[in-house]
Amino acid sequence: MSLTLGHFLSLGALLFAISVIGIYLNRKNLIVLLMAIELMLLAVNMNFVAFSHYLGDLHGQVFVFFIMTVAAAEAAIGLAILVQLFRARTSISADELTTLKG
Amino acid sequence: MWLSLAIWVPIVAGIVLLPLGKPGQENLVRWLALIGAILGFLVTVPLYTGFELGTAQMQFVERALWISTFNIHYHLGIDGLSFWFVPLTAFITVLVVIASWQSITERVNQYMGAFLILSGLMIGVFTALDGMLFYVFFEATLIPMYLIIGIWGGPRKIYAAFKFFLYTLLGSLLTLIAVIYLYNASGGSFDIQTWHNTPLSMLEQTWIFFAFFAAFAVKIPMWPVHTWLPDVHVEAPTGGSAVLAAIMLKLGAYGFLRFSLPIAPDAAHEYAWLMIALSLIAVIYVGLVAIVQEDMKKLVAYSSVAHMGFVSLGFFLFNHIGMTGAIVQMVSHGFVSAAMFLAIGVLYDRMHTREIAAYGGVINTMPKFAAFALLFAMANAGLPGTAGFIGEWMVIIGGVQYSFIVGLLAATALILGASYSLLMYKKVYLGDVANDNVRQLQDINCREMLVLAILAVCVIFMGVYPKPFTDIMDASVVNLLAHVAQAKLQ
Amino acid sequence: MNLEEYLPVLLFIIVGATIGALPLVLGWILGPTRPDPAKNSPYECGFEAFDDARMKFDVRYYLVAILFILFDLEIAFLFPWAVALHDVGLVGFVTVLIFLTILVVGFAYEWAKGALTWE
Amino acid sequence: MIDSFYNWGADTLGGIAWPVVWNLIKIVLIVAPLLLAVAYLTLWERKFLGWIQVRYGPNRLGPWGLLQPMADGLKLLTKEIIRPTNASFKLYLLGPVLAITPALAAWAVIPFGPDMALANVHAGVLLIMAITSIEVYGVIIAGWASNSKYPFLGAIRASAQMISYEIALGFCFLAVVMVSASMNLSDIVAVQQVGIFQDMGLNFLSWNWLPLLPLFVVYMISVVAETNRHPFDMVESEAELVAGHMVEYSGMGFAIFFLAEYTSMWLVSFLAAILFLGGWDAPVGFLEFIPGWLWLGLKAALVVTWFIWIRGTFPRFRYDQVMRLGWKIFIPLTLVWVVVVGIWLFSPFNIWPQQ
Amino acid sequence: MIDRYSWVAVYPELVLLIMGCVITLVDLREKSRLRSTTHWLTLLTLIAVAAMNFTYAINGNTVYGFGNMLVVDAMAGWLKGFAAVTVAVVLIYARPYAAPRAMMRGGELFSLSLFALLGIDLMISGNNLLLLYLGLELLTLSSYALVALRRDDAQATEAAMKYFVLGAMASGFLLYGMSMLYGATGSLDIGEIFRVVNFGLVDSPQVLVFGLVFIVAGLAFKLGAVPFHMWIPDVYHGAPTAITLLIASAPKLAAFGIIMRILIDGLIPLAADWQQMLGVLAICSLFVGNLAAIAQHNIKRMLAYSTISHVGFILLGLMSGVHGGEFTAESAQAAYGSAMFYVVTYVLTTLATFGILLLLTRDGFESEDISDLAGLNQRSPLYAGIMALCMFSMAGIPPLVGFYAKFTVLQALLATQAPLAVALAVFAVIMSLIGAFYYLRVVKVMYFDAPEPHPGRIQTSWDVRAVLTANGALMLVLGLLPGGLMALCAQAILNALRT
Repeated sequence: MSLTLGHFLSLGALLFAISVIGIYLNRKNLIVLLMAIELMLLAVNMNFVAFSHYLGDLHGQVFVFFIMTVAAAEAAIGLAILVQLFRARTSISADELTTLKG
Repeated sequence: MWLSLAIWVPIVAGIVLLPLGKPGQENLVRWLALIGAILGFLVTVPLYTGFELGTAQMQFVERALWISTFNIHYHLGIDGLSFWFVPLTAFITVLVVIASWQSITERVNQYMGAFLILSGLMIGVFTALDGMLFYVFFEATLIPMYLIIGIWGGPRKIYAAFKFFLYTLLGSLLTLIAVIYLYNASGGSFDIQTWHNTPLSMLEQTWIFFAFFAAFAVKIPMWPVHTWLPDVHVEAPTGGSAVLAAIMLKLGAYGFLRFSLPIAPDAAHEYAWLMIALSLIAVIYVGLVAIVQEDMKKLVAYSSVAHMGFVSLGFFLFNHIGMTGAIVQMVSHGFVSAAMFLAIGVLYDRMHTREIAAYGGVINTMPKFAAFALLFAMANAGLPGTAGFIGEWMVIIGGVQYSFIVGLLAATALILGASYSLLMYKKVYLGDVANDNVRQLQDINCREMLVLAILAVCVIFMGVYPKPFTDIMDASVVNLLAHVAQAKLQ
Repeated sequence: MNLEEYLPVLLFIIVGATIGALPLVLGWILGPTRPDPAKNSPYECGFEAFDDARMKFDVRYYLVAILFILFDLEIAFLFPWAVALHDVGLVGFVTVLIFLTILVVGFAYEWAKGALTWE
Repeated sequence: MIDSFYNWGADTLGGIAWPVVWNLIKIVLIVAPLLLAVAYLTLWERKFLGWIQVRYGPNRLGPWGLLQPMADGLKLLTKEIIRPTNASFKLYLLGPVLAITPALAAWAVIPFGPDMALANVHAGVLLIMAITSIEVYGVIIAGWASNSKYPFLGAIRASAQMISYEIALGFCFLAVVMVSASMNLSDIVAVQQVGIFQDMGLNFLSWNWLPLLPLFVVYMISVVAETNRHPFDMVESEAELVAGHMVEYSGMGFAIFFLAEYTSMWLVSFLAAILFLGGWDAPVGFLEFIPGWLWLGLKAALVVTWFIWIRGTFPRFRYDQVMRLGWKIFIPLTLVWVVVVGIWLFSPFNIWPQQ
Repeated sequence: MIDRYSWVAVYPELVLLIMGCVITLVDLREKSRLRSTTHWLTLLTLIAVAAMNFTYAINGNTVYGFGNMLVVDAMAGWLKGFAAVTVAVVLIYARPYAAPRAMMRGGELFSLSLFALLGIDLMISGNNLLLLYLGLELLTLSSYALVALRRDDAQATEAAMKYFVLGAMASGFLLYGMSMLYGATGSLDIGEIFRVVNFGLVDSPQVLVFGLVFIVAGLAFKLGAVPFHMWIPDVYHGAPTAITLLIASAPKLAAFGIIMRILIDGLIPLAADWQQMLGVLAICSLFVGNLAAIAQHNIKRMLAYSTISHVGFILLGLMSGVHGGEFTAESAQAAYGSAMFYVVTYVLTTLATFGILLLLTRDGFESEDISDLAGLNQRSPLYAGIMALCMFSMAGIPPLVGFYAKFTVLQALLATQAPLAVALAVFAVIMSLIGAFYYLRVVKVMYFDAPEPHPGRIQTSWDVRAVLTANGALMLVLGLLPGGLMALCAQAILNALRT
């Protein structure tokens, strides 16, 4: 059995789907939300690496490095906002983000 | 050059007034406004003296590139169709400034400024020969009018202001699409005269005709879409009502002349029956409605709708006398309706009510005023010898030429007009003094006398000697009818 | 895709986990099981534990965590560059110097803001 | 002989199963000595500390106390595994497993000689960094799952400290990779065996520790902090936090944390030997007849002894001092030295081989 | 590899980067409450950057730098220049608001704004998916932090959280699309992607279209088009007003830029596909934006929905470039030029609108309810006048600049002569009629309603007053003479496409 591009793309799609579903279904914990977002980026990374390998073109892997860095920065800011939110609300439940209503 | 001056002198004067909002500057503002308005009127005089009779060509043409990307020009000019509205607008503005001298005490600078700017914009509508320029002026008039109604209006001013704005905006947005469509169809030109000669299929003409109809019929206003007018008139301040009735309604009618008929002549012929029917409904049905009104302004408003019905009727008869009559009616209605509203304003300033029932026997306490009021009521009813008669009479003749039934139905308007105008006059002015409020009324002062007298002179002059008016429009009307008679289908 | 090289690593992880888990199981079997409430309560220097121990803690730990994520990623970023240093040449080196300068600006900013100070 | 065994296995078990079995065999060959070394490291530590403090250390069980580790293991094995009432039990059990798994798994890429690595991957250094980072999870999960104040505080402290020093460590690795132009550990050793001093037979002078001396020093100190060893053992500072994240653990749970700690010590010692001390290279040319793996072991043992030595010598740091050292001294220092190394590489004085 | 021209191409960005770092560090020494040094230094930087960009734009040369990683053409020059000016104006308006609200305890407001602008520049100039992505992230990450700048404000923090989650998700979508695009075309370079797609060298068009869907979704998220608009109202509402202004203005230019680069420069051969998507987005945006805005009491929320409706118009412009498979310079110029004109004028109007709102805030009082504007005409006719100009402009009433924006877009739409174009145009104008209602309501409140009994005095410093007045006047001046800006936009687009 050899691994084909399709396998990697399927895995990427699966991870992506999981993360999107995670973002939409999770109402309890914002940390999980952050994790879902990271997972989403990882799914993209999976795609890029797979494409890069099968295309024989390194740019995709370079892109992955940048995505990882950006993901780190994103996580840093996300956590910072989360901490700030927790101090204001003493809760990190997504359900309780309700003060902004039309 | 004169046309530009006619547009920009009042606008600049209005803008100059805007910063003068400090308490204590009211009188300065009033005098400056008067000077501005008179200047604005004076610059229209050379138009009359320099106007060349007997040609349908555009005169006093100015043309400069304005927006190069879309080939839009600052293109002005007048012909016989549009000529009279330029001095009329400037003239009514002067009267409004004088009439509002004392009745407006708050934010005088904004009030006067709005009127002056409005005046310039309306002159722009009448003189624009570029579709986009026309549209810009046409739409821009909404802003000052909206503010005039909303700030200085009556108790339900907000409702009225919104209704006015949104009703007219809806129509004109559809027009915008038609204008853009014409731009593309004519191969990239916004020139109205080019559009006149752009061949269009029947389907296109129909759509364009109704798109323009949406804007202009609302503005005139024609029968089913007229409902905004009474509300707005009732709530608007006196000056606003006067300008609205005297000039703004003509914007719509003028639009028919300049756009609908020459650009979509085949559709205009095709749907003439509809237009005539709607006009007749306006004349008869709305006339009947006017009779039962208890509010003087509302009554005059409905009568305006009925009179404007004559105008639209005259257009779609497609004969010379009907068309001329319609344009004469536009001008005369400008004088008469302004006079009616200003007269009501005189009473309102004293009694702060417009209920007919609150008055009675005013002639006893305000004899001079009652005399003027009688003249205007007669003009409104269309009695011979007044301005109101000429236009209606010509349209009825045209109607008879078109079809006897149409003429007959149109003629009923004379009866209806007499009923509501004179009934109102009877209830308000004649008889015994109705109550103490009326007893304490003071007769008109010099300023009011001046305004009413000027209008009275105009009304009588036009009624007795309409030839100068018809002479100027004659060549253009002939030309327009000839143009409309030619099919431009591809 | 040539992943055979990594098979031993995977196996080693499994073995490592087993070596971690097996003694636990063995200890479970071999050791006595005599639970008693005092023994099983959280250790608190002899005091009764009176509330949940998952309390708020100093925000600086978060700060360290966040800074760590950033710096660690920058290092990961530099590894491929370090390997290819000869290939990318002076241009690559100067580019990374610029990159590091920006990093240092951030670092200096943190420092001056007192984010690195534990009193 | 090995080849014939390999062929026999490949024939009998087939293409998929045999590499697994073969590698398992190799893993056992690594892990078994390793665990033995860990066991005797505890004994060596106690002995050596004893000598430093002029006492004997364990000396009852067997000659020189050689059976002591066995006895300790046996005892811990038969102790009760406490199940704290408030703990999240599954995570509580996961903690020690997560602590030891990476400490062991990282050995997969350690080369014991030329071509003597289980997995000779290209990105060896990166892999080591990645795997060892996971150790933090063991600590923090243990502390959190215990649901008790001391473990919690200890775990947070430990993780903050570990990640802080990881950055400095990363820069040290980075510099080594820069000069070696490879992340493969065997290559890194190979590059150290080239140079003027090597030609002169003074191998130990051509190793990385000399040109990268500041980084070597930072590495040696950072790994102490990284493994939470004294004098950086704020985590379990007995006076304040009793035993840190391990407070609630008993019996084998506790033992595994210990195992993990000592395995890590060996790991970082081997790494020190490979990255900075020339790996299996003999220090001087004429000693090259001694097998390389022996040299490697010897160097690692020296480093480990150094761990114990400083434990016996230095007083414990305060926590703020620990963090200050990591963030305000080591990180800037390593950052600067990385730049210096880069400039050096591009200068005419470059001493490393050009590919 | 890096030639002289490459460096010339990024001079403005280099200045931004260096000054961003310098200002970050300089601010550490700044102790005054109003951060004067930092403020003026930032403004100086922005003016310099704007001037440089405008110079490039006027020169009109197209330069590709760093191995085609980025491109500087006239469009990029103008957009970047406008963005720099926008940020400068935002900072001028923001300072009196930010100072008493503890938003200037550190200099982050300034340095983050600069970095956000850097991101915007990259989004506009990027010619490579990687660079575009980095620009996007630089902008959004700075924006998240800016929204959360008021640490003590629970509402702002909540807004930041929502912004973050949805924004990160949008990035994820965009990235996923980019990965597909990369997989299908084998390149990250926009020009190369164009070549591959144009010459039909793609092995699996399904992957390409699949990726396109995600890219459009991601871009729609960033632009705030329905159904990806959820973050806009909450963020506009919750963020401190000064920051709302920042994220409502300059990033729109960037969003336009990135759409130009990816969809038009790169994927124009697929226009038939993405134009349909944009069309649906536009219809939804117009519908939802206008209807939802009516129900709002909070003016920031109302403006948020109004933004959504304006985005609908921008999308209408963007979807009109190719019709019947024909792509000519004229059609492109009309369509994308109109969209650019719309964006630029919208930003101009937004600046003045929020400028007024910022002006009306006082210590401890946020002017957020529409009723807070009551009787503004009596309190200050000038500011009421400017606000009225803004509202009429957004409603699309001539002779204000907003009208020409709508006009150009409708023109481009009708010029396509697509079967549904007229219907779409009618729909759009009816929706903007509904839109006129809520703008008029603001005017009504300002002009027709009486002010509250004791309104606070409106205090302004000279710089705010001057810029605000100029801003309002510009709306009118551009309304009277829009030709220059229109020609500029058309020319910029032409220049961008010629290459």
